[in-house]
Amino acid sequence: MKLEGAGLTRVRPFVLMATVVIPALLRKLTNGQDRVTASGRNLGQVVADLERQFPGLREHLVEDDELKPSVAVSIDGEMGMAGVLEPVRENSEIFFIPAIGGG
Amino acid sequence: MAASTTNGFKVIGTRPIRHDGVDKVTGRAKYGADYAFPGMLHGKVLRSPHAHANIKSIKIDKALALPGVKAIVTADDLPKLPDKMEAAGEQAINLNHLSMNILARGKALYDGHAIAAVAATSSHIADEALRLIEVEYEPLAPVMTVEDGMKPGATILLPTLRNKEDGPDKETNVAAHLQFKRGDVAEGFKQADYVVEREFKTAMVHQGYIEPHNAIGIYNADGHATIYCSTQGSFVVRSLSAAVLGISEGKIKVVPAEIGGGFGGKTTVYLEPLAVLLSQKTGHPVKMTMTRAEVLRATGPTSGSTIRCKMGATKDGKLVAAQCWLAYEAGGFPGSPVGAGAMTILAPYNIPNILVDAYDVVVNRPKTAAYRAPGASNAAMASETVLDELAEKCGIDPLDIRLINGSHEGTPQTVGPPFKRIGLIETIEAIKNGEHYKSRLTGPNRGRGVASGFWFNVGLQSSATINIHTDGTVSLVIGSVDIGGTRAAQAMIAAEVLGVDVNDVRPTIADTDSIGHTDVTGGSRTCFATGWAVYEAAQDCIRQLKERAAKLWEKKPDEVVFENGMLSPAQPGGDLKPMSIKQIAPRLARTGGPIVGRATINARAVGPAFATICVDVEVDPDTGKTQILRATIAQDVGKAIHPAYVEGQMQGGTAQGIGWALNEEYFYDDRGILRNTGLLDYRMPTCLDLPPIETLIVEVPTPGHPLGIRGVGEVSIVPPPAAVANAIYHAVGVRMTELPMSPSRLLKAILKKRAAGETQAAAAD
Amino acid sequence: MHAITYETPKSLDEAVKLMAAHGEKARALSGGTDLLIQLRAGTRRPEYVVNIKNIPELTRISFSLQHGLKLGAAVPCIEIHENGDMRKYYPGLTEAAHLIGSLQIQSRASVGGNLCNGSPAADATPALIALGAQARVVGPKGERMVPVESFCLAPGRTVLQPGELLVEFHIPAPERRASDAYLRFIPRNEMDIAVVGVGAALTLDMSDDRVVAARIALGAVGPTPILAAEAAKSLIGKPLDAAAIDNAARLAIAASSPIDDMRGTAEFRRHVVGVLTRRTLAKAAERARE
Amino acid sequence: MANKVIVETTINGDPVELLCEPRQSLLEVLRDVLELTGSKEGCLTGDCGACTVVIDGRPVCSCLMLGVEAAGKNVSTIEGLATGAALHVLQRKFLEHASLQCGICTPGFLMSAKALLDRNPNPTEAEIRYALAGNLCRCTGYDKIVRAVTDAAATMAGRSSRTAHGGAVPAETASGMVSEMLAKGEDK
Repeated sequence: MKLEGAGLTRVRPFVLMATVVIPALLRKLTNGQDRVTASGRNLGQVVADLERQFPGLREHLVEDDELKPSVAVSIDGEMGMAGVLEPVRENSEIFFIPAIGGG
Repeated sequence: MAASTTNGFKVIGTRPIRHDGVDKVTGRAKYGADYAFPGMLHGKVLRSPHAHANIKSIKIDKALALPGVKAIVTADDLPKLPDKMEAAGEQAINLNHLSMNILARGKALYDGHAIAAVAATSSHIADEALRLIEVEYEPLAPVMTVEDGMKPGATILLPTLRNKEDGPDKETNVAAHLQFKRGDVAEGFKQADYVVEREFKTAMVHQGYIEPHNAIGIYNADGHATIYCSTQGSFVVRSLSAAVLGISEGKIKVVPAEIGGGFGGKTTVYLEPLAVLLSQKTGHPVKMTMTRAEVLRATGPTSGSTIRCKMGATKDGKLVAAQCWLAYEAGGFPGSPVGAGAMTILAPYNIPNILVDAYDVVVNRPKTAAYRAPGASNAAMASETVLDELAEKCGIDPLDIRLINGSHEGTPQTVGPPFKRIGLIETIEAIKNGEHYKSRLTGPNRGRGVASGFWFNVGLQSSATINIHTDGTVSLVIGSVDIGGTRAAQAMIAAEVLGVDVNDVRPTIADTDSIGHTDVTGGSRTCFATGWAVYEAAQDCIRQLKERAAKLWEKKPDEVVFENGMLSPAQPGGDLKPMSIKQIAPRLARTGGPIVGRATINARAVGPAFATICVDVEVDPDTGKTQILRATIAQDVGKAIHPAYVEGQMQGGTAQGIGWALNEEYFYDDRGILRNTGLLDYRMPTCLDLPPIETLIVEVPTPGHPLGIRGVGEVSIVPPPAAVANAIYHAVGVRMTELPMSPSRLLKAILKKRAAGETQAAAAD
Repeated sequence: MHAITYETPKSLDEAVKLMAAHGEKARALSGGTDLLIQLRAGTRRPEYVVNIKNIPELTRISFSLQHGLKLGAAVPCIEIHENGDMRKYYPGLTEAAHLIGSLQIQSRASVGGNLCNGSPAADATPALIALGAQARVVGPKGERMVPVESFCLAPGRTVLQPGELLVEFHIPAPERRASDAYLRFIPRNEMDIAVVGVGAALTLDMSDDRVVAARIALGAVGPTPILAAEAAKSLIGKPLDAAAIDNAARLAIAASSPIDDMRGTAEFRRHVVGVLTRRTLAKAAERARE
Repeated sequence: MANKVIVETTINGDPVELLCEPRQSLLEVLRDVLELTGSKEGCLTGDCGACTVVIDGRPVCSCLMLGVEAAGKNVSTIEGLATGAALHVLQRKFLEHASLQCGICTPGFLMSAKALLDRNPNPTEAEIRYALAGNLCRCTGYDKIVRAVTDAAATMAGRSSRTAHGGAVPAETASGMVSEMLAKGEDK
């Protein structure tokens, strides 16, 4: 599945800047930074921008143009349900967290 | 005993008789094993007698020759699936591992691992056929603990397993390492006046639902299949069975039977694909049911674990740093709930500096499955007893130290995002102000313990349909199986919104062809998410009802209002009389046809749950046996729809937590063979082992949910083991760090303490 | 389960003939609460299952103060508990029978079945041994009396030869100032198998508190139920004070040979043998003094 | 092949003649031969009580009895507990007190409770708990089950119920019950 509209393959310039909190074990890819900024109108675009800044990060988050099944995302305190299409606002705070099931 | 008001609800907050009640007290309700079909065969599974072995050969000729045996299948009859994580339904799952768990391929990874399945004309013949299947095994050394699995040079279970840190060349039993970090723990501990560090071990335990797994597969010559089974999620059975069998999902219909308990254990598949496969081979419906021994040996219990927990506090009880290390047994395939353990272990508290490391380790035990707040009880056993010890060192009441540090709105979670409005503090206060905690506990060898617990809860997808009948009653169709009275709660939500009597709502749980996708009854999501869909579906009915009334009254829909179950013109006056649903229902045909309200959601805004429990125990110091004298649990439920069933969830989780605390455990011998394969020696609490469990319902509504509902199903199991451990300490002065705190273990600790005391006394002389 | 043939003899004679005819292929069915589980698990695979619950000698309780007790091997445990003489004169045996499983189990399970199953943890067996019960066994070669302490040979194995049937227990009439008790330790409050069981019977001197006769038996702490003869002997002629009881408890521990298993460690069991011996002796003494 | 035998028995008051294999348990005969699936299979070892039926007035695990042993006996199952369309008081009280969640153990509990109340119409809470100890429930923690049986006994005896639904048990009731249990259950 190609997600042209999601901007995974085309990166256009954005002014919107979101804060992304990097999972502890991936901070080696961001020079130890735990919070970085990235641009994008949705999660897919933000990940593409992260990959541009920190090569190698994308493969930990996205696979086959979709958020990895084992990864969940929280944007501004709400669990994202739309995967790479999850909208991102200016100054959004994005957390990548392990997916949780329940009993 | 609700802490807040009912907010003017008419139905919500009342205690009507459940709609499926009569069926369930008369024996009429049909659970999976109660179905039978003409020509039906019976299937049985041959299981590995070894914990770890290569399968050299499987010979089935003798078994096939037994009169009455119709088919035998092995892993060769299943397609090979990709060895990577994929989304199947709502789950992230490695389908190759799932398939290999259903029938071992080349290697048996635990005692009880399925090797082959037989279909025969009776279950007795199928059983006899199992004895005739000849399997040649090459036994391998079993790896039974996380320590054994993690040590250098450990025997490897899965030759293709790799983890990110060790890279693509290194064979390993460690499937994953997770880390959560905030601040600087080294600096944090420097600020601490008191530091407590302990290592804990918790035993593998089973959900213990009373109904064994069951499935009936009916494969049609046209390529369509129907599965009847008792499951927590009919859609997950459909997607996983389709994947394992290599059939398109749409060709399988799953009919959810009534379900006799699950607690997370019935959120995956074991027998379902086999029943379809055997049906495909024989052309007959095939029924499969597990024995209790099969349930214990080969379905998913929850992980045993090793946890190290270090916490530091200043003299005034303020937590300044915490470091935790968790390793959980995944079973024969990756996927323990260690991630959840890591994210819950410190969640109730605001601690500036934290470092949590978590490891998922494969061992020669059954592949674990979800169990009520998976991973959280193990974790809370560690953190909540360490906190009790810190409270003692600080000289602060154990509830007060929780109030001082308790998470509230805005506190960052372990994973980072801040909590929205939550009710932990309210649960602690409910216990503190309750009669139980205020009462004096007297008598020798008696002690009181408290603990708190956290669980995320989940949202996910649900669908609901409401049909308005011509007599004004309604049928409510949902896809969430009813495992503990949720039908009644869903019907109450529909009745509340529509302003009809709850008995005029008839709830039905539909098969996968008859309702939109609905995720599992699990994760405490059913009242929250499906209830939300029901609320929206009822709103959809109201929109349509307003249109019909407008048509009858020759007005615009926005000139009609719906209040208290009555449709009336927005502008009073004239001779238009308000109409109830009962009154308008017969006129639907002439105003455009039937009304079907519908809604689907993928719920966000999940409200996390917290609970605090107070337990009194009496210990027999001569035998190490603990009796629970009294237990009171306070839980934030957001909004109690049917308080009786909310109390039931709180009591049930507490009871399971007490069982986990005192006696339940998987007992493997040196060869990795499970010794306690029955309910005689897998000791779940009986009615004589528990006091009446008292409940304090706390209602802090979940922001964003139209009714303020918070999931209630899981969190009650989180704090009991720690609370019992704390109570035991206050009774006899020993800190227990191993679950279960069985008489053997507790007596040993008591005698050790006594001996140490005598030595000290002798030294003092 | 494999296929079986079911027989229901109406008399002891008929039963003995059936058992003799089928020898090792036959297994007597009393309450069935152990046998059915073993048949399903395939650990016993008899071709013939002989229901012995329609035979008068096996299903009656006859008691007199002169002749003592004859307890049919197939009497369900619940009937023992409901019998006033049993509760009054053999309270230890009665409470042992009332501890076997749930009420559902007690409605079926029998003391004879409990013994013939050969489990070292059988609750009724230490109580029987303490009372000096003899088992009446009838077989193709006639009949014999076997002291209950000699009945079990190993876990799951007894002295019963192919074709033999346990008919009833003969238990001496109770003396004055005598009584018995049985206590067991289990992790839960119901439904468990004994981790340790201790039965004791005591006769006290008519004028003072000295022990005239004593028997102590242990369950679940060896391959078979154990008669702790030394422990009992140590009490004879002594007043039943704390020192005597402690000494007997120590000797009872010495008589035990427990193993580690899922129900408890050997170390734990040895300790609990001492605890329960003390408690059981105290309880039996209290009853004897009444 | 096994030889089937004819068994004449009485089930829920009606004489029944049935054909079964000697190896079939009474539970199998009820469920598979007579299609009375209200008695449930939970363990097949007599440990869970889900298959409890009442035979000649006594509770029995139907999984631990051969079907052929039912010859000449009077067997009552959950299907016979209600009278026509009228529920038994126990059934009604189980519903009123929300005593079931998943409901799989419910038929067994009802039959054990029926056997208890038939013999002891005024049981104490400890007696109720003892009589129900052979029935496992994993959902409820037993509290609401015990309340329902207590209330049913009171209702049948024409007394008002001692416990209302919901709310906490008064402390003295709770601790009193526990002391009674401890006294009775010492070392059991």
